[in-house]
Amino acid sequence: MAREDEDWRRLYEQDREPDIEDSQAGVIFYNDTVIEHFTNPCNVGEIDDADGFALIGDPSCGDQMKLWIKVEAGHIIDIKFKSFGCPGAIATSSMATTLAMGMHLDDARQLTDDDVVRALGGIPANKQHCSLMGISALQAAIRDYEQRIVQRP
Amino acid sequence: MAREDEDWRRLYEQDREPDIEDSQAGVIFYNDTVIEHFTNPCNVGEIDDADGFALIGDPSCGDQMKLWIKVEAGHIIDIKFKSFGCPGAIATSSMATTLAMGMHLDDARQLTDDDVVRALGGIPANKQHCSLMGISALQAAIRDYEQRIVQRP
Amino acid sequence: MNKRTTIYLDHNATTPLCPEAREAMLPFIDGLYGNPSSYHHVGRQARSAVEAARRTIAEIFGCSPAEAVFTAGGTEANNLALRGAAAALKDRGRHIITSAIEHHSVLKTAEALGRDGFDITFLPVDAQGVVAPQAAADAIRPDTILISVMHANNETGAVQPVEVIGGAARQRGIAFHTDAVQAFGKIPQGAVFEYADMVTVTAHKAYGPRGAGALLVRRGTPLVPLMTGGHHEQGLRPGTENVAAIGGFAAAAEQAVAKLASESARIAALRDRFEALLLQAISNIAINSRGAPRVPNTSNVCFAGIESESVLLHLDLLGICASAGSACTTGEPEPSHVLRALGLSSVQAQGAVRFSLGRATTVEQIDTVAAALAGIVKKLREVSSL
Amino acid sequence: MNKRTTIYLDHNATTPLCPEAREAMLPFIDGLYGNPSSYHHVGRQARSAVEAARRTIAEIFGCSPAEAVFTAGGTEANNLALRGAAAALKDRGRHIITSAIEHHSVLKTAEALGRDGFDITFLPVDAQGVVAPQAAADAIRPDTILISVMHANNETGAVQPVEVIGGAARQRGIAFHTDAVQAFGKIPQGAVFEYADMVTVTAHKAYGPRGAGALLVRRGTPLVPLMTGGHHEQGLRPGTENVAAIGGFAAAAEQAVAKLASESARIAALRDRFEALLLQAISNIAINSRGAPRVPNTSNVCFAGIESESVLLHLDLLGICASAGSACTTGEPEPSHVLRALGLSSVQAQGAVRFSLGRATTVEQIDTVAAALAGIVKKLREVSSL
Ligand SMILES: Cc1ncc(COP(=O)(O)O)c(C=O)c1O
Ligand SMILES: Cc1ncc(COP(=O)(O)O)c(C=O)c1O
Repeated sequence: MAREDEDWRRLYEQDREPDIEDSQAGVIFYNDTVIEHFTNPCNVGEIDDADGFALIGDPSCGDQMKLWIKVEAGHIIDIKFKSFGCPGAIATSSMATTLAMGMHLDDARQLTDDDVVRALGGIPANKQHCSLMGISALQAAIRDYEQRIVQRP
Repeated sequence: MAREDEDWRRLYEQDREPDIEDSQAGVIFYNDTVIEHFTNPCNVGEIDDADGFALIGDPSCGDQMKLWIKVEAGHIIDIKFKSFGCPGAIATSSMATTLAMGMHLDDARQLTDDDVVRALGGIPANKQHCSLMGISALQAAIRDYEQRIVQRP
Repeated sequence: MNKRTTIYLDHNATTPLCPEAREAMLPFIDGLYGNPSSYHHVGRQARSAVEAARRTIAEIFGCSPAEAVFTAGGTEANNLALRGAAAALKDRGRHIITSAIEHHSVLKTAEALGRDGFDITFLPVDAQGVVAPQAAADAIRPDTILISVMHANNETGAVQPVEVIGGAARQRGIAFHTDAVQAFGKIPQGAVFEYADMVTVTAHKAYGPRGAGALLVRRGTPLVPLMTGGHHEQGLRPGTENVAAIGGFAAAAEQAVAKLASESARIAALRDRFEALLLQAISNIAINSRGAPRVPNTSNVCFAGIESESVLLHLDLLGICASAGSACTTGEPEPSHVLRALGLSSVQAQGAVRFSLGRATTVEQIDTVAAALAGIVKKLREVSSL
Repeated sequence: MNKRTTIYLDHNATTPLCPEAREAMLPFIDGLYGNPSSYHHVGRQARSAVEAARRTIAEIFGCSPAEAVFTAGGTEANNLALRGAAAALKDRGRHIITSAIEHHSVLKTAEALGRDGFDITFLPVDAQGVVAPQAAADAIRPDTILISVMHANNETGAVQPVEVIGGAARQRGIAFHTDAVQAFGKIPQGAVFEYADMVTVTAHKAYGPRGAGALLVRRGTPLVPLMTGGHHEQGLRPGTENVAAIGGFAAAAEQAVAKLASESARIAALRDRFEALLLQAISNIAINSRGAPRVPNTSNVCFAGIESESVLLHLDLLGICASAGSACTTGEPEPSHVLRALGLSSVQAQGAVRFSLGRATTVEQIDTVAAALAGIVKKLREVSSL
């Protein structure tokens, strides 16, 4: 959203009607919600003074994700991520953070990859594993936050 | 030629131009001379009081030929054949008998399958063996004639 | 009638493309050139077309789309079925059963497997060209891994008892393949996996294009691919898909099924008329497999005392297309293995001509051909030394 | 520019049909439906077309028509070459040499032969993706029966020293096969049998149709057919010929050769402009095989820190067609075996995108794509955790 001024972005604004008939109009694999979260992911960035952090995935196997949370009064008041990976990985990361934003930790702990997939309106079968990443990172960041509290002097 | 009155023959008289373009116009395998000798073979028939006769070929292997000659003063004054076989066999039989008709036996003995093929303007490679038949039958019939003379009391 | 018009009675060799198949193909010739494996929209259009065609074929045969493997044609599908099942099952046994009247793409493949250490039983046929189901059942051994019997014979049109043979195979846990190339679109086939594990079809014998065929493979049938490469066609057939041909195949197949009932009745009537005319006008002829259940379009006629190429050339000069034995054997004088299996002598088999009717065949054509044949046979018999 | 127009930079996956090929095909779709094996005039027309196409292909490659075997495509031709030669020569030896960067239709076939008792050497490549001829020569053993090295790589465009490797093979009496699918029409090939015994080409990578390819087989090269059936294609490839596709193949091949010099200069200039623009606008990129001789149309770019599918989707949303690694691997996350062979890490290889230019590519398209990429890469790097 912040980059709508950029030159190359203008290309997206063109009428998307394809010049040759494409019954599937646009992309077969991903639905419009996924595409939107991929092209304009929410909560991208880092939190310098994060209360919880997680790094998951292995880039040599295809994807990696970093996730930061800021917690106040048991609520996730800020959440940011960075992701190396396929469109599925980016979109699910975006959606996972969107769902978690503002949640009480007790509720956030209940979030599953199914919630992410459902919120996205489904993702292709061969991309299901991506949906795990956002949630795994979220849970790991929450655990990290909890551990830091325990360790606090 | 004798059967030009027949119904089915009339079909041949139609303009032969094919309704779909055929660069090879007509038949690829056989040239017009071969086709002519096949559709209107010369010297078909039998000679009741023949001076020489030959039966060659094996119908179970694809062709068989019978050939009769009538000889006077060392000349072949009549020759007739019957043939079971492919168009190549029929056409070469027709041409072999045409060439031999009226010939002195000394000359007829010199006729080869090459002469038949040349007279026909060539025949397809996989039909070369057919061209042998007419000549083999002719030579066999001449031998039969000679043998009968020797055996004559 | 001032111009020679073609009378095409060789539909078992190949068929013209039906308009529906043409329409389905043209977009993929004109603009939709994508590779179905590509990621982008041009590729996806191609993939959509291939998957739509797969669903059509699957629906026609009552199987699931994943069970339809597109190939380049019938020969490849037959090779995949036989070689693939043999390779997959060789540790379970080495005995394969097929029939003596198979198309060369099955027969020669079975012979090749025979040279590679498999033991092949070629089931005989009766005088009508039909395999006895009991013979098939009796041939089964503990080490039998595969039975392949065609649905309809390409030369005689005789329909084989594939349901019964397939049933016996299934009961014994033996894979059953049927080459349905000549049956498809001519006789109803129903849910083929009820009796077969693998079924071969090809587009160009059913008014579809050259370049597409399919092996229908029932889920769980052990099969090693013939070729290796990309992951196309469920891993069973690599290579960039021939999208246009596959689309044309599906369109033609839909038409073939839709027209089957009306066309087979119409064509059977023409075929019967043709045979009645011949029997009436020409002495000493025999119609092969006339006593067998036959596909409606095929008439295989033996003209005693004459050789088939001479008949074919006379016919061809009149614009009439027919064939001797199967189309594949042109150039070879060897008489049809199918007719020999029926018990015909070599000389008899050499006098056999196959007429295979199709959608464009008319009563007038039938009458013209019958009249022409009467004259041709008379003429050739006058020349004949037999 | 109110409508998304497709920019197709995926010509190594497949190409649109050129008008000449279309024209050559249409008669065989519309009316000339004959089976080339048939006896009659309808069949002969088809046979004439196939034989004319065979002469065209033979002339282009400087071989005799009998040495051109039509197949359904490149995958089949590669399988025929490798499996066929291995089967024919297995009693002479069991060692086969190929390279680590072959197309899957060679690589997986070599692996399959490896499982079937052959011993396979996969030659490495240098950092530019080129096989060292000396490595090939050194790998030769007394029991080496076949060497297969591609002419140009499909992912990087790197041209391999096939003349030198082929020369070494011939000197030692070893059969040499080259997969020239990506070289044909892009670089001059001359008389291929001067260095190779078998050469694979496919129509659809050179503006011809899907459904036709060829294996050129030098007279005397021992080869067992992959499939059995009729006596088509000199006994090396049975099945009713795909006449339309074969005719289209020949027409496209003629054009490809006629246009080669002018088009390769034009396309190389566009490719160079493209790469210069990218290098200027985007930091941390690497152009693979840039230091190797390359076919003129291929540019394989690694964008550090981002994953290729994300680039492809962004491009696709803009109507731009490119690919990641080879088209065949879509759906599999495994990084390209070719780029790994160049020494790239798995992470680097995952950031590689292939742009393959073609006849319709324009300067404007190149500039649009370069600008789009600058934006896409910037955006994805902002998201990237690396
Ligand atoms: C019974 C049968 N099986 C298989 C084939 C081979 O099919 P294709 O020509 O598509 O390879 C044919 C036709 O030639 C056939 O008649
Ligand atoms: C180098 C190379 N060889 C072989 C092939 C396979 O060709 P086809 O798609 O015609 O089977 C391809 C393309 O996919 C290729 O790029």
